[in-house]
Amino acid sequence: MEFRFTDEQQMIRESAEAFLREQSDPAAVRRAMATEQGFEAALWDELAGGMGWSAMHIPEEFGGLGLGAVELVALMEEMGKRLLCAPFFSSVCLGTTAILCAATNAQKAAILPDIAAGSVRATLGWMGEGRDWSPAGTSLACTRHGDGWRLQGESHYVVDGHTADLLVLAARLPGEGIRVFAVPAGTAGLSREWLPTMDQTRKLSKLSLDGVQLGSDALLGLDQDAAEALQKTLDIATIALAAEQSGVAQQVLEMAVAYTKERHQFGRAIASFQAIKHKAADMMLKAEASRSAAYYAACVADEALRGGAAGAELAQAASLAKASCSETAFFNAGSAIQMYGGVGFTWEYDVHLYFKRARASEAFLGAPAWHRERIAQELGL
Amino acid sequence: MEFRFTDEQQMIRESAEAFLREQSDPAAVRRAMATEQGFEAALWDELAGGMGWSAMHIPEEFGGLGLGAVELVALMEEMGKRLLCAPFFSSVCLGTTAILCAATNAQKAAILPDIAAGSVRATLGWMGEGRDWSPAGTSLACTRHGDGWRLQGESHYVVDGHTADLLVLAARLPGEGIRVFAVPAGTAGLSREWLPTMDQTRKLSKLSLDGVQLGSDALLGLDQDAAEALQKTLDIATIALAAEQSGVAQQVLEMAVAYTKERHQFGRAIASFQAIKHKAADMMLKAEASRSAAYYAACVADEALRGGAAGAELAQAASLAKASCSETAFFNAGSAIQMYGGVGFTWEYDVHLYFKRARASEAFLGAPAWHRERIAQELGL
Amino acid sequence: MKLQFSEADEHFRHEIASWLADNLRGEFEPLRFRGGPGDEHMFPEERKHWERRMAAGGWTCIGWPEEFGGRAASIEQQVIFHEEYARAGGPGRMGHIGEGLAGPTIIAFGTDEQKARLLPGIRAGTELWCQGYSEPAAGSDLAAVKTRARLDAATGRWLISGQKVWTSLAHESDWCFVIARTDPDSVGHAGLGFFLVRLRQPGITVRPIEQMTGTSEFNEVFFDEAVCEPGDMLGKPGEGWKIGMALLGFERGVSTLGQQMLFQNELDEIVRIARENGAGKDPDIRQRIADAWIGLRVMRYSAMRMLSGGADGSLAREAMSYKLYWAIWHRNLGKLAMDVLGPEAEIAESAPYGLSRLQSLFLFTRADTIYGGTNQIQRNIIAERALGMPKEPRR
Amino acid sequence: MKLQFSEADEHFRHEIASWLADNLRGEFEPLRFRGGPGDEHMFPEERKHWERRMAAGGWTCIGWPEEFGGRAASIEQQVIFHEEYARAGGPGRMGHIGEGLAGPTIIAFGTDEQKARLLPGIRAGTELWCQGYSEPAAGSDLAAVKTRARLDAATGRWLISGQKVWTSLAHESDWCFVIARTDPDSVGHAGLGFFLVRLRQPGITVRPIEQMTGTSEFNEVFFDEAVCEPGDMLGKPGEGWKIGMALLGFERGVSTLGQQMLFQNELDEIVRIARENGAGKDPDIRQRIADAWIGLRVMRYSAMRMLSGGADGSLAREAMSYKLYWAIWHRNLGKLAMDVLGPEAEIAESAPYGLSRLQSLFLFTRADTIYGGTNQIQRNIIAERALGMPKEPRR
Repeated sequence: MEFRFTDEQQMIRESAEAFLREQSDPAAVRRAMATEQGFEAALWDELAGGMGWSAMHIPEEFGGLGLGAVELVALMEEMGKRLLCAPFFSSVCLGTTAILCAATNAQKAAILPDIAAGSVRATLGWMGEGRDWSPAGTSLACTRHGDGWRLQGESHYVVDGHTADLLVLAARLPGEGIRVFAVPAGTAGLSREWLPTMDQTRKLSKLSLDGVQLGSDALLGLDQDAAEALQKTLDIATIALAAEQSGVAQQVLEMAVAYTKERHQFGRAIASFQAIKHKAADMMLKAEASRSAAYYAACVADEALRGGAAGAELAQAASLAKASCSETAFFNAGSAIQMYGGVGFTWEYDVHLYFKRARASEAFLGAPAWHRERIAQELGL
Repeated sequence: MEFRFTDEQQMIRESAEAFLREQSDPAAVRRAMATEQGFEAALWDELAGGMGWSAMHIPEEFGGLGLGAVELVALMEEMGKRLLCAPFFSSVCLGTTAILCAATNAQKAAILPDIAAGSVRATLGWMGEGRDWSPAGTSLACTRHGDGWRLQGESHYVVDGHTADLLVLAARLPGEGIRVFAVPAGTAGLSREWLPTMDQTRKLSKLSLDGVQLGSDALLGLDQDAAEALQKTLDIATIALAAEQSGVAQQVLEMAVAYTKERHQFGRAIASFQAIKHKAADMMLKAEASRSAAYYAACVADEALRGGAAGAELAQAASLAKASCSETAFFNAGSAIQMYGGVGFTWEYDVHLYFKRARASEAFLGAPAWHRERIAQELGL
Repeated sequence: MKLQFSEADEHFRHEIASWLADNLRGEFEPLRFRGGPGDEHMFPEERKHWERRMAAGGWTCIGWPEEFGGRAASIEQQVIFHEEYARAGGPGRMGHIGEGLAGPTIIAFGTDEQKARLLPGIRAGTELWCQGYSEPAAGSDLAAVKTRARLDAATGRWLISGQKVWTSLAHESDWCFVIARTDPDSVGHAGLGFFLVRLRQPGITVRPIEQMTGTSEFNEVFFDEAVCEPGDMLGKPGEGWKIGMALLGFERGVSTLGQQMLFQNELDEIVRIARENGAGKDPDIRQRIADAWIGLRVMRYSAMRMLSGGADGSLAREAMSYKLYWAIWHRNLGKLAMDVLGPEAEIAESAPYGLSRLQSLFLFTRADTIYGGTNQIQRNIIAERALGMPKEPRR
Repeated sequence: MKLQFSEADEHFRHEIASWLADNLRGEFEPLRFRGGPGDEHMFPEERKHWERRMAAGGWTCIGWPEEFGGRAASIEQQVIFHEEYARAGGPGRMGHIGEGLAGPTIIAFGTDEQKARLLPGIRAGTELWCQGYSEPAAGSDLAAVKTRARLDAATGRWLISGQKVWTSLAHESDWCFVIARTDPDSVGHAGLGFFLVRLRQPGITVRPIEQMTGTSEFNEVFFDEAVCEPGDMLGKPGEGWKIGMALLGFERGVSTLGQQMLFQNELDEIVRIARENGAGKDPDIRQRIADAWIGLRVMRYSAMRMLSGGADGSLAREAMSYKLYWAIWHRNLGKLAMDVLGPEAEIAESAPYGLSRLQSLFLFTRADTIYGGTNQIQRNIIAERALGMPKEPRR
């Protein structure tokens, strides 16, 4: 058991830190978040094609770097720190992972090289308007139609769905479980609507599918229930999102501590007051715990991707990481606003951007209480 | 609407404060709690017979003072402050209230004068080994037997059941709901066992009834379902207990504040550190809120006892008060230990007595989460 | 101690309820349930009209003494007024700073001339007020006021220079009360004056602050030799702190009841959504809704206990915890609203950044624990003034 | 980063598991799962025998270098040792202060003579140690030590006078390490020495402290010209603070893993009861059990991260929050245990005041947030040392 980054992982992490500090500074974030697209194409090209981040956990045989979830988590943590506006979470963590979990090798060979190169951006749609983030919340319906398939219905809360090139969509085949399809953006009958969101740094959309016709090759994997593959995808994406939140939690802590060291009231830097210091200490306590949770979960996700034994803990690990990191990111971002005082509440200061991202990510893929209940079930309660 | 004590109520409160400060000092509490009986007979005689506290909410026609729940709450709050060891809660709040809610006027006339005078101590038993503090948790079974009744089973967590003279017992009549009986302590077939408790300042017991034979007059009220009367009794007792907890919460706050003003570390009274001050502030915040909750609930209970309109809110008010006061008493007592530091953890200092009482009372008659769920149901959720 | 209102009070309830039913309609219909916290920037002109309609009906400043146009309404009646106003969905009051803060302060500390000149405009809903308390370098540290007031001996005018911040409705108001330093060498509580200043004058610039909601309820107000006319100072130089503290006391008085009724409307909406969208079946949500309901009831009865205390703006020991209590409660409510909405909580009403009412509530409640004294300052106040714990040593 | 253990480590796991299966039986059977926190007063003699049995098997001090009788076990092996020890229900170790604190400190700061003389007794389980840190007037303020040490020039002995408190197992121990002031005029961190003192001597009186549990795990230790023999001082006069801080670092090292395994046993018991008595169907209890499970996992991996840091007793920045984390977690677990037990939580095992294990757990966990530095002190340490926030101004 080794519970530290390898030298190579550490290098990936440090180069991400340097790149994002430069490329995803507050000005860049504010530029991108104000657009409907939500990201700057040049930045995506550089981090996907240039840095190779979109190839990270794609096996080498499919044009990827052959790395795993630990590297993904290291990147997401750094992205959280800088609130990167880019379709990394949607394309790499959701879309690519879905293909890795659901597709046949032939399909992977056909689809993944373009994704690895960053020239195709994917995403994943599955849930309806309900509150169930599990495969059971899948809302689209599919039916067999000649040789191929027909999809009908709506898919909600699809991250970057309005800009992705390839939509990986889960649909319910009545009586036979779930099927997962790869649907190109231009497919007839598919319409995509951007939905403005409270957190502007990550874009959501609604997809409407009105009698969408797909060939047999659009089905990812075999014609059998893909609920397990979808669940595995969601768990891995959940762990990646948790890691991002751990980055958010750490960053707002550092921002708030720096601010309170500068801000003077009552004749002292407010960082010298116990009320402020102890709040910062609690933030650090939670940030450290969340980082441990995310790293542990990353190891489990890695095993799950490679088919190792510890992968059996995937559901528990995902829920543990999400519950811990979500709560921490929200607590820390809210505490940071409090430590900033009045200015923390202004549009001008950046802390509200982190606060909004923290809230959005807390809800996405299931809030802490939802994940704790999932753990309670795993514990046989 | 007048939301302050009347002059008379204020007088009752102040005389209770003075009496208890004298008679229920830490030495008296420690003497009484070390015994199986749990109280000193002389003290009971004085506060019941002498001060008339056991007559408080008994109507004048039955030998009482004809006052109500507001006065009861004022007394209980003061008793909480001094951790009074006496069967007031069991006899007055539980036993007497049950008789007031369930018995016929003739029965009241027969039973209550002795209770009012303090010469008979009552209590109430209803629940079994489960976790349900409502009438649905009633464990004893009763059957009709000739002209009278036969009781069978066990009654758990009966406050002062091993020392009370008169046991008011709820029992389940299969298919016909609940019946409530007045069972004298010496009745054949009834055995009573004291159970040592973590909180030594209030005594619990288990009653075992093996074919207990009762005459028809032992049934309180008419031969019809008494679940509503029992529920009303429990709600009123819950409000009284909540008020007591509000007294506990206030007292530990004052004790801890006084201690931290004396205790010096790092060259200062520790009361000058924000960490300590802000904890005390949070304790006061909760103590004040709980007092408001208890007083509001007292007004509702008063109405309920007198049959007024606001009595319809009784269940909500009881749950509100219990959830608020229980949480506060436990939080404040726990915080007080923390503020005392190491000595707060010793047998010698009194704060642990409050802490244990806070925990015991938090659980008794339903913990905060149980009461919040009850409110959620009342809100139609 | 009793819960029922008297028959006379119930008659009063009928009176205000009927008046609202007759008047909060037609042109005023769109104002119902609008203009509350987080929504204060909406319909300002219409709400000014409404203020004057209220005045015409005799429903402004009802708690003021009759000699100043009030009804000398009892605490109970004021409670009833706020209950019915909120029940009817009465809009956020444009005149509440004048009615609740400036007016009572002028009544308590003003000269007869000031009372005669200034109170009628407040009572009539024609002169609106805002407050100039906080400063950029003195957020929660009120005694660190840097705004200066210099007496121009020739004209008898005070000339005010400096900057105030977090001033709501400044761009809609006619008057601002300002705490400024009359003695340039003074520090802390000493040497402050309390000034009544006309906003529409060359020496004053109002600049909206864009908040995290994308809207601008708050403002920065810049004073550059702004004129306070002779006779518009309240009290004497050096009494600014005393008057300001009393005013903060009024702030935590009866107006809290009106605020509670807004809270009740918010909670009701959240409960309604929880019933409709299934969130109400979630055990965690159930617990939190019940907890919010408990908290609001507690606030109501705490306010009632508080109001049975001093009427001079001084705070009872028990009242000191009220601001902290509601601020935390409201912040939790904002989060609860989001969690009840579930995934839908994230979706805004319109592009580019049009938030829903509950989204605004959620974001705005983050300010509740900051303005009017942060939670940290509130805890200091409670510990030091209510519990007598020692002040921190100053460096 | 990976979760699996190597094959060699799994072999090691088999070795210790087999040894425990073969030895923790017969006369030692009643010790299983006993003697942990809150239960430390139970079976002291039997646990001393067990300590010697452990030593005979080569299972004491496994993390020590081989030259001092250890196995130089890797971090992974120490993790495995603690896992298997707890899984088997190994009793609370009587020798843990010697093995985990005194020994490593002597190894780091002792002379060759001291190492040769003192380490074997610890390794053999024949000499037990306790710690003399806290004082009545210096609970969390370690630098406020008042115990004095005076050098008797004639004999070369140090004579120690003063009082220590919260010393666990003092009545069972042979040695105590004591921080005392060598320079009577010094204040704070300066002028302290670190002394190794035999407990069984006329100058020392041990008085048990009765705790809220009614039991007495902790003691007051009074020193009245107690003798520290020449050669039994560790380091030099003035180095006491440095050595003491390093020792506290060791305290938060590998031994935390053993503690976690005890926590795991406690949590498992609580989950078992929740499954059996229906509490596990309560949504609130379900949430809290899941939360406890999460917290314990997090602790495990935080400890692993922490242990990959310095081995010299110095703490990585990230490790500073560990004490605060487990203390809060454990306190919450104690409360959870009571709430899972439901009404039965209140009933003691026997009169007059024989508490159940979970009742003791509940009460004892209130001390977790106090001893070894209160939560408040821990937060100061985190803020100042890990986050670089300024110290409070001193008066």
